[in-house]
Amino acid sequence: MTRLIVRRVLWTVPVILLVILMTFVLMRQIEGNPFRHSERAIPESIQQNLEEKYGLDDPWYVQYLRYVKGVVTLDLGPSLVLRNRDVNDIVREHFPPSLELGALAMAFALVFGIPLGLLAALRANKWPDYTAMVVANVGFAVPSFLVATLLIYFFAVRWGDVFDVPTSGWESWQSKVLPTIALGLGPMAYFARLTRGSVLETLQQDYIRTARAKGLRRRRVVVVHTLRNSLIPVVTAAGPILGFLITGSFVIEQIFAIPGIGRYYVTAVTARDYSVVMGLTVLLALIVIVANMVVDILYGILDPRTREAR
Amino acid sequence: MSTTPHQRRALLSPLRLRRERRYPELPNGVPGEAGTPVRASSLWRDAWYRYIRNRAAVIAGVAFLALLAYCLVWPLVSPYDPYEVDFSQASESPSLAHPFGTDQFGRDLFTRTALGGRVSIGIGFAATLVILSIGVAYGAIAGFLGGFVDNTLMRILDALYGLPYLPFAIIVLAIFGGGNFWTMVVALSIASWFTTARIVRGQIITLKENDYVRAAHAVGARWLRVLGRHLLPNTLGVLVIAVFLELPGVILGEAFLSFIGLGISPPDASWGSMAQDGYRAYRTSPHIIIVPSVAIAYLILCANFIADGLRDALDPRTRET
Amino acid sequence: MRITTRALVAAVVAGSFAVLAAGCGGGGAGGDEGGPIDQVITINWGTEPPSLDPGLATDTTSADVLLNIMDPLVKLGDDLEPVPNLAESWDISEDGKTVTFHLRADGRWTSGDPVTAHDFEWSWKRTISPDLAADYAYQFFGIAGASEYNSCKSGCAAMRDEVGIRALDDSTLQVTLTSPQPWFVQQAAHTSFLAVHRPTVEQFGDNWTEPTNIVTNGPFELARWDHNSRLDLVRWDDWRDAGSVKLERINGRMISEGTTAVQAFEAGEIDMTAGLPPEELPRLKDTEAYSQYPGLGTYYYGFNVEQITDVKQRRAMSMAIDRQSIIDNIAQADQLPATGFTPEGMPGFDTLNPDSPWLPASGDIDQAKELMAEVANPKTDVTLLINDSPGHREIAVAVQAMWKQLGLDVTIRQQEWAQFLEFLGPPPDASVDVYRLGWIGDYVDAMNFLELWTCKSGNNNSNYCDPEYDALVAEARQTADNDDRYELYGELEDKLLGEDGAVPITPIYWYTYVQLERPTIKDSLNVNLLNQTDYSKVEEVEAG
Amino acid sequence: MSAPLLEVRDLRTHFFTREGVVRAVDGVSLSVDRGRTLGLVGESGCGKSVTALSIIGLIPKPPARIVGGEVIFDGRDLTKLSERELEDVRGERIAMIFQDPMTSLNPTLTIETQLVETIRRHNDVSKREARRRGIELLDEVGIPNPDARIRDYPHHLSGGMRQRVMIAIALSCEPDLLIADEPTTALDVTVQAQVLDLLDELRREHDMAMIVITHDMGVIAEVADQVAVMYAGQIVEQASAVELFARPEHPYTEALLGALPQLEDAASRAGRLTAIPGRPPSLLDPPEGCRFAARCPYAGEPDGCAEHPPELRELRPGHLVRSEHPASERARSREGAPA
Repeated sequence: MTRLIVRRVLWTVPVILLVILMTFVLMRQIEGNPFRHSERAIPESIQQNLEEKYGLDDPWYVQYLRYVKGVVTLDLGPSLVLRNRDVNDIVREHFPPSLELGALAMAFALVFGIPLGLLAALRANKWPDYTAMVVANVGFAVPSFLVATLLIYFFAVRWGDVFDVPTSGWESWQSKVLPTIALGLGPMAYFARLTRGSVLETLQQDYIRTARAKGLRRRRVVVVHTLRNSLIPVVTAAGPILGFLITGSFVIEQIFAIPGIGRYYVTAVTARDYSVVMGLTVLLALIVIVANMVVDILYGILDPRTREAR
Repeated sequence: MSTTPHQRRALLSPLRLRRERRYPELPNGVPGEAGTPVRASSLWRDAWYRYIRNRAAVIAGVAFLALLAYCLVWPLVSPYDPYEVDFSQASESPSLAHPFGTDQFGRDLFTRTALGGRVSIGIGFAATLVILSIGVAYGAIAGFLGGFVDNTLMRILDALYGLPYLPFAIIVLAIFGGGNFWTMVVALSIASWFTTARIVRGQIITLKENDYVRAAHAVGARWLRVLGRHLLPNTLGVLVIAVFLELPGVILGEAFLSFIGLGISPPDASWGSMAQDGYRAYRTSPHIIIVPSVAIAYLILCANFIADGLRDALDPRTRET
Repeated sequence: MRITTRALVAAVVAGSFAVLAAGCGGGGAGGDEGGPIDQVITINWGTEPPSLDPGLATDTTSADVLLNIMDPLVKLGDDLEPVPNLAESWDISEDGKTVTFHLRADGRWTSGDPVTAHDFEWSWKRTISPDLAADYAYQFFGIAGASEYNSCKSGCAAMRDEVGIRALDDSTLQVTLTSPQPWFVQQAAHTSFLAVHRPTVEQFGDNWTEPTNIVTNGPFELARWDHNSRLDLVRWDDWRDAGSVKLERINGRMISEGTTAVQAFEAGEIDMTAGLPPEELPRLKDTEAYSQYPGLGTYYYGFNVEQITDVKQRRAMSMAIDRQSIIDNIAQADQLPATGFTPEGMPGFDTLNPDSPWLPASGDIDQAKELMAEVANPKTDVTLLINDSPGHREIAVAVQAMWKQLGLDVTIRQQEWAQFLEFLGPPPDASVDVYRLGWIGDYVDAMNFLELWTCKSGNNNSNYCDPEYDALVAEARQTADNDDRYELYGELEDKLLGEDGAVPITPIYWYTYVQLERPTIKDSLNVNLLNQTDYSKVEEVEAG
Repeated sequence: MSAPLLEVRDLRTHFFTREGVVRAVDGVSLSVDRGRTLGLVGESGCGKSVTALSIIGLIPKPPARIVGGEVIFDGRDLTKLSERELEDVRGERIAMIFQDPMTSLNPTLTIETQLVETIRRHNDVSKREARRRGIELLDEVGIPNPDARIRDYPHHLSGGMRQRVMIAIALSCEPDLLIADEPTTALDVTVQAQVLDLLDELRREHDMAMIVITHDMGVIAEVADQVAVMYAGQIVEQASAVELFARPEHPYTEALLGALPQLEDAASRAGRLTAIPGRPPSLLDPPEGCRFAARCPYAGEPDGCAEHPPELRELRPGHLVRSEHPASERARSREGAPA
């Protein structure tokens, strides 16, 4: 297990370099000027001053090495667009809300999705199953921007006095309710379906029959024998979803005016803020790698067979 | 080998909804199990029979074909010009003349939804096919060459597995300066093939160990022939399922990108860009956002149930029992 | 803390029907519980201000904040004329090339230091310096020696001393210009011309604008700045004229999505917001909260004259556009259909406006078709370049349909902003036939608009180049007398859009600014033509 | 004669599927005396496992349902018990072990957990005590080094060892009846005999009754006192093992025995039962008459087998058969009318 983790950590290094290179190459293909934000032209001399200041006049390999060095030394450099800010500042300020939103949405998805799926599986092909699966399928299929829009309209605007949730922002706990639901509904539906399928499959396993033949109480059969084994595919799917929730929530962040990293990423790409895009992409890759590692560890805990196999 | 088999299974089973239970030593005559009189039919015919027994999958399949027919045929016969601007009819609610209402320009949404569907579904399938092609190539190379190459390629995938594709899609769209059909396809597939590559590679490895492949190899068949004759055809089932599993993600991705304004250029529209149009007007004309959103949901539901049906019909593990 | 309940109580106490009629809460967040009017309002800045460093700020959001936390030399009056502020008076030399500001003695920094002419000299030269690499250094290029210093490679220190900005003593600031620039005093109202606190900047470097570090000298202080989320201002009670400032606190949110902002307003979370989506305007127009201000800006389509070479085709295309329909059905904010390039409200407008025959408000499709028929080799496949922000797409679709009637097959090419700017040039990419742009005044003189179309202008994206036009612009620059200059501007407008004009552009409409304002503050709010709000004059009052 | 420990009367378990009703168990009656072993034999799909699962109420519901009959165990009809009452019977009074030890143990839990939970479910003992008993049991079923092995996960053990663990779990509460469903089928040939010996030995030591379900006549010969032969959801012949092997009556039993290789020859095992030509009928829509008629070499027009299902009748005391053509009658008729 420890060896596995060490190996994964070591593999992180070339992969991060690869991600930096990938992003660097991609970003260099983009036309556009990070210093020109409006239709107003920038005089040649000023453009030169700016390029010199940020080293954009250096050869590409010098710039690449500078980025790599920046990542290694955890100093991602200054933003080209927000003139008084470092990428580190931006990450520090915008990452926590995204992380929190992603974590809340994930928690919402798991806390509601797994029981819903379990309920559906244990009452397979009866009305609780059908109800749960209608909820899950609709939740999965309806785009989150519509969900967000409807939630805001009904709960914050139309019945705002009753529900006491604000339309936007990320400060009070009330303000976090609607974004969490809007973002978490899709994954919740996904987990519900995943859990249902997985539980149904586990229930057919011979060892479940054994457990029942031993006279174990139904609760124990479900909780200890069925659920635990059924969670393995759920955990496997949870890693990438967490990555997606933390980084891919730009639509939700936009609609709810949440100062998060996803919303900022789009702005940075649009504004050609190379250093910010680079920094955020690396951060994103790191999150995914860490999430995958956590999944592997959880996986090892849930399934002892994989523990020694590696 | 780390986590592959289970993760592979997780990827294939999330949407598993209706699957016949495997009965303990099944009595003769229980459908689809040992003891059923052997039909001398091919894998695909067998799969077809399994598929049409799945009511939800059949309904979804029919619904999907109906959607395709609507998108392809309706714009040809529609009485309305989908591009003609007529402000006197702007933002009308659904009525008999305009079942889905009209948009801000007075264009018939029933016709434009069909056009948008062509674009969305087209982008969806094209991107899915690109994803599968890259994934198959990568996975096949890794699974087939094995050893050091496999190890390196897979460690990279292990790390990138689950990397959200949308940020890269945004960069790609910025490179192209905006969206049109093909730039959307590239954007949506550039960082989405990791999962497929893993599935294919796992499938190839499993099949490589199979007796008949070994046998074919033992009697001196060349690898290329083994690959073409045995491995890929057997992976095909998994890939067909993967098409419908990938499709919802791609369709939603297209919708999100369009929603933040990186969609395809007007006057063409996709469902995502139509939803973006509708979002800002939702208070006065809610139908403009609801129509394309529901269309997206409809397509995703169809794809899900079709994927479920296909998997139950084609999943080799079901077949083995 | 939620405000709805208390605000409703407050509204009832004040006997106000309006708040209830608006169907939402009201009043501001925060403040004391006592009176019905707490002088605390919550506004929407729209976006994160990219920089609160006057030397580096280039955008309207930063300007909105800066103009309320800093003390400019002059402010702009109702007719955009310069009004004394920190400078109690100024002299302009006979030749118009030297401007001398006389500063008040009671200007103070929040650190306690007095605000002096030396602060301005240092600040302006800092902005001009190549080290800072400020985008808006060019705002100073009308000052003698400024552009030389900005592009210096060596001997910069000496060149710095050559720049025509000099503090003669603590209260006298002398500026030497390269030419007479009658608009210079107005220009000094721009954020680039604010002073910064030298010791603070030197101590904290790039981070001097953070709330814990910043030293300001205006009516409000920066109380809180959570990036991309909140920026709050509080009244600075030691400001030289603090007694006249009514508002105690301005809580500022940053909601960039218009739909979200409208929802927040209707839910009573904010008291004021701009950036309303045009689609919402028909519904909002009837509410009491809706207000609308004329703006000093022009929304226009530009032709690439090297692609659409025949002036008749350009005139035909210009005439085919039904501006009023675009305003009524798409833009929806009662913008004015443009009759020239320089917008209404600009000093001298009556003299300079060409009342262009090529810009009929509701279009003239018949005459446009006639003109089109005369075109020898019309370019019928037209590429229209727009950027992908909301609003432009809709107008482009409408124009596309209008031009279709001329037999033109228009392809709309939508690009995201930075890429779009690359394609615009100048010179514009050869694939671009028509593009959309807008121009909003930096300072209050038609020169700011008309100099765009000189041959070497960095904003001339039309490939239009007429030496006579350039000569007229040069002449206007040297003309200190307003009336004479306005005549020259009229000639320039004619060259563009007059009877014999080259029509390198076809203006669509002149901007208006629309926003939602809580009726309790509406009457005292004022947004000037440059879209600036002076919160030191805003007061929360009972709704009428 | 005392009442049998278990008596199954006319048990009918049907599967209600979309295609129709599958009569997996269609009127099975059998009984097991205390301390004795009943062998239940038949080819795959004949319903013998479903019979066993019906007894302890583990059939998959839906689609299966017991539609008729009684399962009298120690004086109580198990089909009438609630799920909770059944849970008390299972494991404690009736234990069951399954065919595939590789899949019958939960792969994610240690042997200890799976043993201890069973012991503590039915006995009020401390964890420590349960663990001690668990180790004893492992020792008893012949697992070497039991205090170390108990901490292992199933995948650490070989198939034979796992089946021993299954047996240990089954024995943990000293059941009165042990149902062993194909207990040796999935094991290596060399291990099969050991496991069978172990089962038989333990049965004697613990004075249990046992139902051994198998398709392997060799297994029956080794352990069974009584034998019931099942075909297509019904019992076709029942007798003591000695009697059955000496004088099989039903043509199907004859065929089974005829196909029995002389020696324990694993290689031919797979082909053993299919040596009878034809296939068993679908239970979805079983033939009205004798279910074996289609494969019966003696069935002919005049006997009416195709129309009238034969009843289970007692040819000799303790020897029941369901056929119009039992061997002894055939012999008599051959004597009467030589060919």
